[in-house]
Amino acid sequence: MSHRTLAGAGLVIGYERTRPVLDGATLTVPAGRRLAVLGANGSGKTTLLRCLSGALRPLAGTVTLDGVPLAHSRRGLREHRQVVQLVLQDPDDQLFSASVAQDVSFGPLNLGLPEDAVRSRVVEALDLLAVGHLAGRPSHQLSFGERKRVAIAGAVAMRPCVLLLDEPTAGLDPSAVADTLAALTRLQEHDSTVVMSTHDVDLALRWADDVAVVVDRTVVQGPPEDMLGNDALLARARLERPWALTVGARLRALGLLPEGTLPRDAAGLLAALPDRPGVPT
Amino acid sequence: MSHRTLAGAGLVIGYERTRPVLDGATLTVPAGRRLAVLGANGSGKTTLLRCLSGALRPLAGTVTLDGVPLAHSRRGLREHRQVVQLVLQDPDDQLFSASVAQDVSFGPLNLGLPEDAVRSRVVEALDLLAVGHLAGRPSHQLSFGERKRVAIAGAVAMRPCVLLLDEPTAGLDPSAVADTLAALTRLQEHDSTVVMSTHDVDLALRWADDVAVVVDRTVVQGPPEDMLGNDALLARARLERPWALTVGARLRALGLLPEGTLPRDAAGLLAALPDRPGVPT
Amino acid sequence: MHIAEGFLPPAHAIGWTVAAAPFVVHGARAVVREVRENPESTLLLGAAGAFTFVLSAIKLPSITGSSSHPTGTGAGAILFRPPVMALLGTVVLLFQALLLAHGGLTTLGANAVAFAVVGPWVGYGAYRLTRALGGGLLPGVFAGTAVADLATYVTTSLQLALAFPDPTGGLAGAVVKFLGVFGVTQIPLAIGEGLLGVLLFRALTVN
Amino acid sequence: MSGLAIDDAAWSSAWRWRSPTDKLLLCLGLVVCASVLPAWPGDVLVGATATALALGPARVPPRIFGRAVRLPMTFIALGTVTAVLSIDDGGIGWAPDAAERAGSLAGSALAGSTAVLLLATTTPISDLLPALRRLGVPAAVVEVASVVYRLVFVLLDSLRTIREAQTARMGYSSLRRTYRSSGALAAAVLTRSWDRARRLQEGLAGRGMETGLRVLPEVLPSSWVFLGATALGVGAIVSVSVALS
Repeated sequence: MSHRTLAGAGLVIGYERTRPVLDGATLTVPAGRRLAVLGANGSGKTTLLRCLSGALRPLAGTVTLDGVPLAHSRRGLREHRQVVQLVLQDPDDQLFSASVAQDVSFGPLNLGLPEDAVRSRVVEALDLLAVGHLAGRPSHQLSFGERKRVAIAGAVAMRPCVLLLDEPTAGLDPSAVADTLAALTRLQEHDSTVVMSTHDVDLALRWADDVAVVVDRTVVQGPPEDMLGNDALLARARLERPWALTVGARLRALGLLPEGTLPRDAAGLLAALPDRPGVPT
Repeated sequence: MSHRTLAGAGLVIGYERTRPVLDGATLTVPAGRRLAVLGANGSGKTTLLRCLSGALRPLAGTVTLDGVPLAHSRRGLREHRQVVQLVLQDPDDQLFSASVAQDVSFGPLNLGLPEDAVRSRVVEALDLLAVGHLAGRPSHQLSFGERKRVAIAGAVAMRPCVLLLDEPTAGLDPSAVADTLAALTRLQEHDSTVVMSTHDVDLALRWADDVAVVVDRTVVQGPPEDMLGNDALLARARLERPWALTVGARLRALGLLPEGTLPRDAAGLLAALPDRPGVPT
Repeated sequence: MHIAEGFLPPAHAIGWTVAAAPFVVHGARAVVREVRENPESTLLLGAAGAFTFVLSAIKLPSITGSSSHPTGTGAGAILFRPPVMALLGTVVLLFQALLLAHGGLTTLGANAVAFAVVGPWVGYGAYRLTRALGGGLLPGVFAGTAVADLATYVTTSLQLALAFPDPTGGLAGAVVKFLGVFGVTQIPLAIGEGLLGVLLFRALTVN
Repeated sequence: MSGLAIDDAAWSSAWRWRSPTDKLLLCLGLVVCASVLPAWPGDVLVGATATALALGPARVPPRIFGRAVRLPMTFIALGTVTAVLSIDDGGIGWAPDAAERAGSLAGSALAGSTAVLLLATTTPISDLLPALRRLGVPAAVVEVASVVYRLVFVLLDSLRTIREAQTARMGYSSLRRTYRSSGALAAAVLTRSWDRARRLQEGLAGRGMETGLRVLPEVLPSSWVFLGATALGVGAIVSVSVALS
């Protein structure tokens, strides 16, 4: 695995009979950086990720990998899938084998790897997601959060250079969110570029290096502070401004926060605030 | 409809062959007030709500309505369901008819109401949830958020005095969350007492009059600020402290917030902070 | 393949409807009785019908290069028993006619005989026979699903032959023709459906 | 959730609010004409009428209607050709009146299919099921059918998603893998369907399900104008056909 640059240019993606879901969407997934794809439900986030993964063929525009356009031929798609993997939101629609280990082995087996290699891939993927202890369990006995992580492991076992995750934290409680984010960090250190879609603006601000907002059938991309501090953009996208930017801006106006980037979460804010009253930094 | 007091005392609830999910849980849903049931995934929130709704019979303990214990007989359950309704997390677990209007008519018909009354209940329930325009649409064309609100309408059409909602905002984007909360407020004004389970501590702080935390197989109930400011309790429950309380406490220590209740969300915090530097209130 | 709307002469359409009726009514009685005893079986039976419908949306390639959809009649008969399949199969055929433009309303009776009566019963018979002869579950499932698929299409061929006897070869000639086009070509696809049945049941028994 | 094209058309058709009984009578009238009347001009008139009504007043999108009409075409073509081939000692040849028989066979099948499609693209199944109840089909059967209709879409959604996930992980990259994946897919969908039924049962128990799944259909009153026009139209098709043939 190595970080590679996935991009889409001028993507027009539509389902039949309706006007396109996306109409001229352009975005770049910078190699090795964390990209959050933000958008309201129904904005086309999932459609965009499915197109980038090769599952949907755009009506116009191209998907490129390190600048090379994706060919929607049998062979082109096979090569693309070895590099880019998508994990959909509902884990139940991805776990289709009896046991966890069997499910995770599905991809590597289809790659034609020898048994030993498949076994080590399964162990590696489950360990990266910190769910190695679940290997022998039937998937229907797992909790929702566990199933979500096993579904991610199924894609990780393909050793993708780019991993696209649709709403990986939706429905998870705070500790499961923390576990998932920690797993994503390990994946990144393992040379997978990680993209996640979400409608949680606070999470995006905290986690992402870059933010792509899906709005009005297109995509606007930029640094988290610019995108998530742009009230006009957020209103069009039916999203909210993260509380940290709202509160941070006021505290800076009160002279309590230093110039530069605003803190991205509660811990950052506490660290940046003065300890004692009356001593603005 | 009128507000009525639902309560559970010493509830032991278990599935066979495992140790109880809840062991001695006691809580009161005060008539007319908003109760948030908080807990991590798998803590037993859903089990608790199912028991309060009559769907699960506790191994020990009693569920009472205005002090009268629930009888788990056919007749007792039928009477209970006319007063207490539960909306499950996954709307597809409740929508059995492809037609939205037909689905919502199911409950009122089971109450034995005449056709005209059923029709007016359907219209009323869909309007309360602001989904009247979906009456003629098939459920399989609706978005997740729309299906969630139609599922709530199906319970609301029973005109319950107490409405229990399992994770009504899970998986919804900010604007859909706002719509759902607005609908819950309308229900409350219509004399339904509303209980929601969630693991979103920020939401619970913002919305609830009372908080019940499901932790270590039991329930701890109290005012939101006390429950959500109790770090030891939150850690045991695998929850986080809401950012508003964390940040608010520091700002009060800095002399920027007045004594009394801390603000519960970003808007409240901005309103409570001074406008200009150097003028602590 | 289902016989399309309007393809059969009126007398045949009516005849096959009359022939299917006792089986479908028998199935309906069984369903009514089941639902009266266990109201929740409405949902289980509905799920079974929906599964049968969706199963036919799976595309199976054949070694000959063509591809087809499983009939689901054998798997349904083994899972839900032939009498219930007579009713569920007919409901599914009605839905296929209205949702997918496969089959038709006047040909519903003829298609029900092939897909909801003969296929399930013959397939179920092959399944029970294989089990009785000492075959295990999976050989039984293979025999049941493959034979059900084949029996369904043999029935369709016979129905068409009866409707359109050959001007020179008579009924026998027509049987040969229609079996050649709708039956023999089905053999690899029947084997395919048998394999799918085995994989389906194997996955279920592991679970 | 993505649906099925014909069903989508039915829900958004301009005839959605017409009485399902009216539409059923119209469709059956046309279907009977198609199977009884000669190909020329009976079947042509039936096909033209059904198509004109669907694309005109019912406002069914032409693309959907056109594609739906093409669906039974493979069977009609294959069946017709087989029917008019003749086998004798000399081998395979065309039957004496092949062209005429082929025309009549394909004509009535196409006309009939178009007439059924007029019903299918204007009437959601959940409107038709109450009509079945009025025709004497037992309530339990109609309720099972209504659950089938709802769950078909839930399961189709699962089927599509699971298949996409399998495809992404190279599940269909060879014949053997295709079979293996299809078997796992079928098993997964079957497990989902049982699970769905169990969970729905729980969800509905809370709404007072005791004996059945009774629902209140929308009021879609019959129109005398529509029924009159149906009788006139079908009568006209019959008279013209009898006069011309």
